[in-house]
Amino acid sequence: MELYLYIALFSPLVGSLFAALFAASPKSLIAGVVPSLLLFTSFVASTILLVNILSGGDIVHVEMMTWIATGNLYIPFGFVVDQVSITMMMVVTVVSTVVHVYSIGYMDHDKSFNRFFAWLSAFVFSMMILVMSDNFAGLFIGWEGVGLCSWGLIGFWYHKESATWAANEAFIMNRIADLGMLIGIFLVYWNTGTLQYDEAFAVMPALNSEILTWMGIFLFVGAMGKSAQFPLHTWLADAMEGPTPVSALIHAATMVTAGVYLVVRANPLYDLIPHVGLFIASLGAFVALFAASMALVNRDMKRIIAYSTLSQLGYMFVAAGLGAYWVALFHLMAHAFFKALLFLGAGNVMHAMHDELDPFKMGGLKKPLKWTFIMMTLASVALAGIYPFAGFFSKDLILEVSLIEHHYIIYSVLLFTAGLTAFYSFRLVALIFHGEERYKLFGIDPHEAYKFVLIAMSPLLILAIIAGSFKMTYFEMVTAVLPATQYHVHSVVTYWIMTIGTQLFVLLAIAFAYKKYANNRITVPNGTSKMENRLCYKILSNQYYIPYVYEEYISKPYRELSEVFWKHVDMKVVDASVDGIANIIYSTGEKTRTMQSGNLSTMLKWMVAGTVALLSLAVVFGLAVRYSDEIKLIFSGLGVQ
Amino acid sequence: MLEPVNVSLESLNLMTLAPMLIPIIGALFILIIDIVKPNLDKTLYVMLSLLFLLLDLGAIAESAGIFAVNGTVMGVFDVMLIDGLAILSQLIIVGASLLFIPLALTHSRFHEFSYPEFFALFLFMISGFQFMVATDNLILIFVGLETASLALYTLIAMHNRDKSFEAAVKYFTMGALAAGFFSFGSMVFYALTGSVEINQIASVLAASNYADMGYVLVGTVFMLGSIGFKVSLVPFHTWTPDVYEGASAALAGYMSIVPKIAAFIVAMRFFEFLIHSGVVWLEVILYIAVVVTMTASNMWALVQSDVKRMLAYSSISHAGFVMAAILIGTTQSNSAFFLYWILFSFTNLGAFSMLWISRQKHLPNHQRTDHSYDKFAGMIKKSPVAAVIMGLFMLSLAGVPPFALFWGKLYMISSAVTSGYTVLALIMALNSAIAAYYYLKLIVYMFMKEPVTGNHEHVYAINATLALKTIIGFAAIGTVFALVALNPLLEFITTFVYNSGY
Amino acid sequence: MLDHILSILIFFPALAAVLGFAIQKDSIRAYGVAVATVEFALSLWLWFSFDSDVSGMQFMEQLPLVPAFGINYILGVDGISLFIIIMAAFFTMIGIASLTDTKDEKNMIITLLFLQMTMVGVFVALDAIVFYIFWELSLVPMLYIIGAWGGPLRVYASVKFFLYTFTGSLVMLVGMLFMAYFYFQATGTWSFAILDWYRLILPESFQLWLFVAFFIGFAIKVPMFPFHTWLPYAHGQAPTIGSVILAAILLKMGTYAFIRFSLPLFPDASVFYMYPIAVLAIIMIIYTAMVAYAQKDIKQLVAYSSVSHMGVIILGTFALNVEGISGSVFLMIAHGIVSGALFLLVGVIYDRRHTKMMSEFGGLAHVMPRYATIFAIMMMAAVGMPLMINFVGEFLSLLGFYQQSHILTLLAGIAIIVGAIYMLAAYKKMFFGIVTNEANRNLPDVNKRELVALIPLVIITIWLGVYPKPILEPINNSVESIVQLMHDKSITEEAKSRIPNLVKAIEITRTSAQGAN
Amino acid sequence: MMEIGLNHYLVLSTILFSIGLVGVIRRKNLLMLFFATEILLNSVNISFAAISHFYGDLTGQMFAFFVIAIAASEVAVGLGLLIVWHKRHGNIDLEQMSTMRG
Amino acid sequence: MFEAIAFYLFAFLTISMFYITVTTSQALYALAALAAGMIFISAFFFILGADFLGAIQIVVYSGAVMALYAFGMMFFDTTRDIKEKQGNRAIVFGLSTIAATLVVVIFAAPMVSNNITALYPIIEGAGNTQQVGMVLFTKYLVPFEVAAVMLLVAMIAGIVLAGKKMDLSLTLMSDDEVMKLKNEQNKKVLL
Repeated sequence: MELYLYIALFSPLVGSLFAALFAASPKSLIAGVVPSLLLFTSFVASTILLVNILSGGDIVHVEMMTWIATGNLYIPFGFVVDQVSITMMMVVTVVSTVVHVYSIGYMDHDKSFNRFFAWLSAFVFSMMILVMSDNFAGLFIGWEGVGLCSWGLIGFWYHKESATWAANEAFIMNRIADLGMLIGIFLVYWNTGTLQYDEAFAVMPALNSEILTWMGIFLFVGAMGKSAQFPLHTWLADAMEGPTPVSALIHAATMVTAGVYLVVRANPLYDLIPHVGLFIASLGAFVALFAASMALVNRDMKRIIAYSTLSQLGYMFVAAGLGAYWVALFHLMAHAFFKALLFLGAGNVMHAMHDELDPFKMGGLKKPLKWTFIMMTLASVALAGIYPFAGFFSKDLILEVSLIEHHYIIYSVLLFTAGLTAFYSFRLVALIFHGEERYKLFGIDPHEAYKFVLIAMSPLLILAIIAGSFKMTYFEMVTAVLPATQYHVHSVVTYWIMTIGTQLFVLLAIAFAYKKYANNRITVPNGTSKMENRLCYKILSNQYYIPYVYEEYISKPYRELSEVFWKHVDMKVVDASVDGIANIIYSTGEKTRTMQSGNLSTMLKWMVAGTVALLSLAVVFGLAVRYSDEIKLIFSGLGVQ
Repeated sequence: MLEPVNVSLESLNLMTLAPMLIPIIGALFILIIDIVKPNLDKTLYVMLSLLFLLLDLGAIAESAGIFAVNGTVMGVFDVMLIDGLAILSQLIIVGASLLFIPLALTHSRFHEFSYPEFFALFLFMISGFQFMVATDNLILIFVGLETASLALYTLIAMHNRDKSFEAAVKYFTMGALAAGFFSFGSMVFYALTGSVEINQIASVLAASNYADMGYVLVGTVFMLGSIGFKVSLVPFHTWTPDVYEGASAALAGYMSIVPKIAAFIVAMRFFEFLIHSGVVWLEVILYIAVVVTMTASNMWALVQSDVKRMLAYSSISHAGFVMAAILIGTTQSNSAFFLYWILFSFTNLGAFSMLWISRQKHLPNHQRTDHSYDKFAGMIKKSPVAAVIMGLFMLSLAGVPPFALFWGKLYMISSAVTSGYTVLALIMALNSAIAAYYYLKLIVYMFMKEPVTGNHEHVYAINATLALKTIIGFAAIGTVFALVALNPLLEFITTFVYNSGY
Repeated sequence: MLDHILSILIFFPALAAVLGFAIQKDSIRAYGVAVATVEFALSLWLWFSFDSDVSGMQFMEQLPLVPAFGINYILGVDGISLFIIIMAAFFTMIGIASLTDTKDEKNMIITLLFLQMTMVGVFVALDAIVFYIFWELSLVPMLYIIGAWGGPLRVYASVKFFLYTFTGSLVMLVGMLFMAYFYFQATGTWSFAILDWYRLILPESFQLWLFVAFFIGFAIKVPMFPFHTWLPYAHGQAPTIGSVILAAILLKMGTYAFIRFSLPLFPDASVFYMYPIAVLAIIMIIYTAMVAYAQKDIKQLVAYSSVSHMGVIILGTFALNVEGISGSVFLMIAHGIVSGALFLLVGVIYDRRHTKMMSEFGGLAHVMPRYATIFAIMMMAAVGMPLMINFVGEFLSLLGFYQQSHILTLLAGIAIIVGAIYMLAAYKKMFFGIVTNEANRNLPDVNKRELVALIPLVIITIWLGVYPKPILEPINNSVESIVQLMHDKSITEEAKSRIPNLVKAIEITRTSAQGAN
Repeated sequence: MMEIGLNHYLVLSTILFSIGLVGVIRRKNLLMLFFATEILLNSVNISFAAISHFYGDLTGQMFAFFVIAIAASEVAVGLGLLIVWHKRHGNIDLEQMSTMRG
Repeated sequence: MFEAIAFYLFAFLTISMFYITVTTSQALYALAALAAGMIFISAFFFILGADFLGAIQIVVYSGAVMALYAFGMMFFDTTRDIKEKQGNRAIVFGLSTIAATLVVVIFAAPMVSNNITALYPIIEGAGNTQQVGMVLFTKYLVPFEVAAVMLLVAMIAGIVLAGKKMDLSLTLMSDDEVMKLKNEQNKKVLL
């Protein structure tokens, strides 16, 4: 089995290096095909591992080699394939294989085709390390690795100022969170003496709860960055500057869920500190609503989906925070499928629309983009959580969890958010595919994507539809390592009321969205309509002014402070004081050199003056010695010791 | 009626006189040759002087042997005193003189070397310094000092241009004042103790337990004035830069070493017993003098635009530095003093010789003084070997290891540390840093600037002959490989200093 | 020959430099490369024959220099110094090999060879005076390199560099003399041998003063805030090769000396001054990173980033535990490689455009993709990407210091944020966007000669990031012995508790290692 | 007061020495300056002779003797220097003698 | 009594003479006053029983030194009024006053330890000259000889400086000129 593990882990790396070989040369198809094949290999290996696990095989745990060993610290490159990581592996390999194949089509005309695949496969490799590592340090390697690849992919079109800016923003925001993660890791090490998951978690119950709380908080700070939780969320929307497959893979399906994965992985820790869990859940609920609200009015197709992702991540954190780790993981998986699908669909639309992102400028695309229309609609249905699509099983479960755990506020927030989700999803679908063909105004002639692209997307479509049916199998599998809490509403009646109620609410929202946006009266807004001038619209469309606040009150002051530090502190204080000392010495020399006037008489006077000065000192001293007793007397009289 | 005096020749210990007599004989010899057959070439006199100096060195070695066996020797009615200090300082005096004399063999002709009298006076001067260091009798010190000084004034003036006359007159006048101070100081101590021998003065003062502190201090002030003048302590230093500038570079280098060591020996003999017997005032004053001399002259050296003047101020600073040895007054510090001065003489003579070989008779238009910094700009491009050698001397003077002077500084600062003069040690160290600034300035000019247009390639060696090059090579080797000779040197010095009771 | 390999390592380049004077100007580069390669091979041989399991000094040589004053020529190498020596040889080699056409090439190569002598000397010297000799002597070739081949402010920069460090080391020299004097008082003989000094237990008050004396010398060299201002000038003005060696090797002298002198000689003082120094280190990290962010000149930026990274090294050193010190030693090497590479990279673009202003560039990724890639790799290494060389050191340093103070480590950890900020901003300015400046339109990508220097560095950066063990293990052994020495020597309770006693701790390592297996 | 002791001579000598010093610092004509230095040396001689007398010790007289010799030699050299200077510049004013400064 | 009168008389005379020497603007007056002062000083020597010294004083100073100075004066043509720029009078005045006061004050104080044993005692009955000779040629033989050398040095110095072609400076001539000069005056001039 170890062989499969290594194959699953390293084939993306090989793919990446292979593509990197061609990075500087013009597009060659092979640079895209080979990594895709290798990823498929990885997927196959992962599947074999999954089958092994499902069939009751042992958890595969290998230690490849020592990484860092000094003092008491011992960090190996260790990998574990257990029920949790295999779930993640499957998600990652499936989605990434799809995205790779999709990208061959999507990036067809890009001159940096080869480079794209190098980055993309490198990302998959990092993600695999992240999920397969058996220790915190390995997790951190993957953590940073995905950050790096995310930077490279967001900024892939580096000639675009906005893209590079977004790349840097994403990296730096993640770095802020990574610091928290790093501190969390330090805490783990100094309190447990190891960074291995199993050993560390084994020691944790014996630790002081304050320490555990800090540990939990700092690790979660790490998770917040990667999963773009408030207040570190702004990068995710901006990250949509990257090519769409990237958004699908990284900013929807895999990387952003790493935070959830971390919390799930550290479940023994969070179980010990339920108050932190509650905080996580509350934050998750808040983010779910907060992000959904921003998605309501946005006019950028990808950003809408990104906010939706953010919102769904909030759901996952609610589940994870409330101790329903398997639920979180389940929703993670389901979400990965339909959200990736949604993004890839959006990619098709963009392609067809020559990178136009404003859905108001589209409309009526269902004819030219028939398949895309179908896929996106189904994905949106899944996202909205309509039975029997994947979203229903996972999302409703989270609602149930919050209800059962008696967190009614969270429940109501989530419920409301579910409605919003349905609304904005279908607002998007309606705007893009229904109504008048507004795109014609812009002289665009949209075409459906390549066939193989559509075929490549189909596994995701299937999974988005049927993933819910794996629920029980999945439950049985992961609860081998996760707390096996079954969430059943006690009363059947309540359950049905709840479920049907939710479904109705969601359907209503969808209907409302269609009614409002699927008609022919929609025009491209130009900032004059009444709605656009409403305060709440402005707040929402400006993302609660948070990016503005960050720019004005953090970035700008930082830049200015840096300038001040350099120009005023470093140059004018620190350096100037050093030079000042030198200048004082020099100018003293310059001033006193007049003593050497070259005049003999002056020289003689100096000599005599020197002697006279010495004589005066001698007299003072001589008198002091002679009258030392009297002087002492006077001093003691004055009270001087 | 007076008794007739019977003196046995053995009791006179005439051997103690031999080292001083040799240069006197040599000088007379030169004068006689000149009378018998005038117009002989300077090379003859150079070589004669060298021979006599070598003989002198032999005689000193002889007395060193005697000292090693018998310890301190007094001779000729106890006026002459051969102890470790005398031997070490005479070695330095004669050694430096040996290095100096061949510098007369320049390529260009300079006025002074065309006189045989120059060499005669030079040898007389050496004997004067030797007398100065080999006695503890203030009278002989005074007479020796004046003999040497008068000869030196003349040697400076014989360079025969306006600046050298000016220098000689300045030096002479201030020297006369210093002589007044010396005699006054001696008078005070004579009044106090009825003796003009330093040992005697020390023991009488100790016996009376320094009852007349006031008088002692006044005497010390005047002695300090005159010795301070000789070793150029601030504010008695004012002659130094002008005289060095006025004299020929070779002589200036010589002056930075030999007259000073003679004065230092006197200072060592005179001040150390005072400090050791608890004349706190002197300790304080010397402390101040050392610090001020080091620091102030460093500052002045910084702002110079002429290399020779810079080196003049730098040698003031070095003098201040070693004056600390006398302040500290331990065996280690006194050994450090000799070590420092030996290493310094190599380096400084080397540096001045480098100036000497580049001395032009007529200054080009862009040059305001003989050795302005500009002249050396871009030297590495024109004359790399010379630049590297000059650079080595500068680094050594700055105290960059492992060049010669570093070891002197190291041992000196160590002696300060060992005796608890921590702050002084720090000041000494920091002053080395200031000093590095101006040595570096020359290096910057030589290595980092573009050459001045109009400077010929050979301007840096315009005066060079084999003899001069040999001397410079010798100094350079000494500077670079000082480390090799350090241990025997240190042991030798320490033994001699220790056995002389210092 | 192995008995004297250290002497050979020191004096071979010097001798070669002297002989180099006789070589024709056209052929000097080949000569330089040959000599440096031999030296590098020798240093590799040293590594090969080095016994990683021995924690103490190896290849010791001893020769009396001035026995009367206790100065001996003592050399030795341990895990801490070994790799810096190899790195010095390595950088000299690739430095000479990749040297672009400069005026007075011959002088430059001879100077570099002399510089190499001093660099190796500093790291193998086990006698304080011998150490000091090389320490000071290293200033001279560097002075010349900056001053003769530098930018418009080169004279100011070089003199400032020289005087600043010279001043600091003179104070250190006074400290050394004190130390020797205390040794003399305690034993009756003079000795400047570091290993002798290790045996000396000083009262705390003396330790505090001596620590400060040594600290000034080392801190200026490192350079620590607020003594750092010479560095941007030196780097900004120095030619590429000068910056590379300055950043890669010369700065390491300071941090190396902290580990070689300050910690084992003054364990109690180290504990006493731990917090103030940590605060300085944190100021270094954050403040200089911000200053770096404000830079307009890419080289100045890299220079300030060096200061910032040196802060992490200092912090790791003053963690006073094995993790931290090992980390800081490792980071020395890592930073050497990475900042050396960054300076080489800056040199590449400077050679082409003769400007270092970031505003002059933009969109370079279009015209010089290979260059951009290598730059990106090195930049990511510099910001501490895992599996790259810097991360190991930074992680360990911070991890180590976390034991001493949580909140300070948290502050120091900001390094990873601010470091990313200025690096990414600079990268964006230079490489991203479209080519706006016509002069950049047709720049040639990195050529073979430059690749010769850069590719090995990239390989090392990744290789040691993935598999640091060959270096970390010897370092760890030597550091353990130093930490144990510190623990045994310390006299205050505070120090005893702050500095771990490894006898117990080593057992834990075994159990955890077994558990992991 | 009428009993003349050593101190009287010392004071006298000191007064004369001070006069010499005054001369040294205020004279600008080199020849006159040399006069002042002669006064310095001479004044000390009085003290030497007096001490010698009061202590009954000949050393003082010896010292004075040598001081006279020194003074005489100095005059010779000093005048030689002045003559050379005067030949060149036609004056012996020290104010004219400041080409080297700083 | 006689001693006291003589002391005060000569003290007054020397002080006034020397005062004139340092203050007068007439070089001739100064020279004359100096010579007179020197002679008056010799009176002290006679009073103190240092007959030899007194004689020497008159011979050397009033004779040799003064003659030299007189020659010098003639040479320099300084017989008329000498105008001396006085820079800062305050400094001169201040320095001299402080110096004088300090030293006088100190020396007015009696010496504490007066039990000095003479090393070379003055022997009653022997003539001063005889005694001086005795000490000079035993104990002070070396200084005496060195003094002789010193006088020789002074003489040579005087000759070289004042006499020997110092007005023709080889230092300032270019090498060609020097060679020419040498050829021209080959055997005659010292080169």
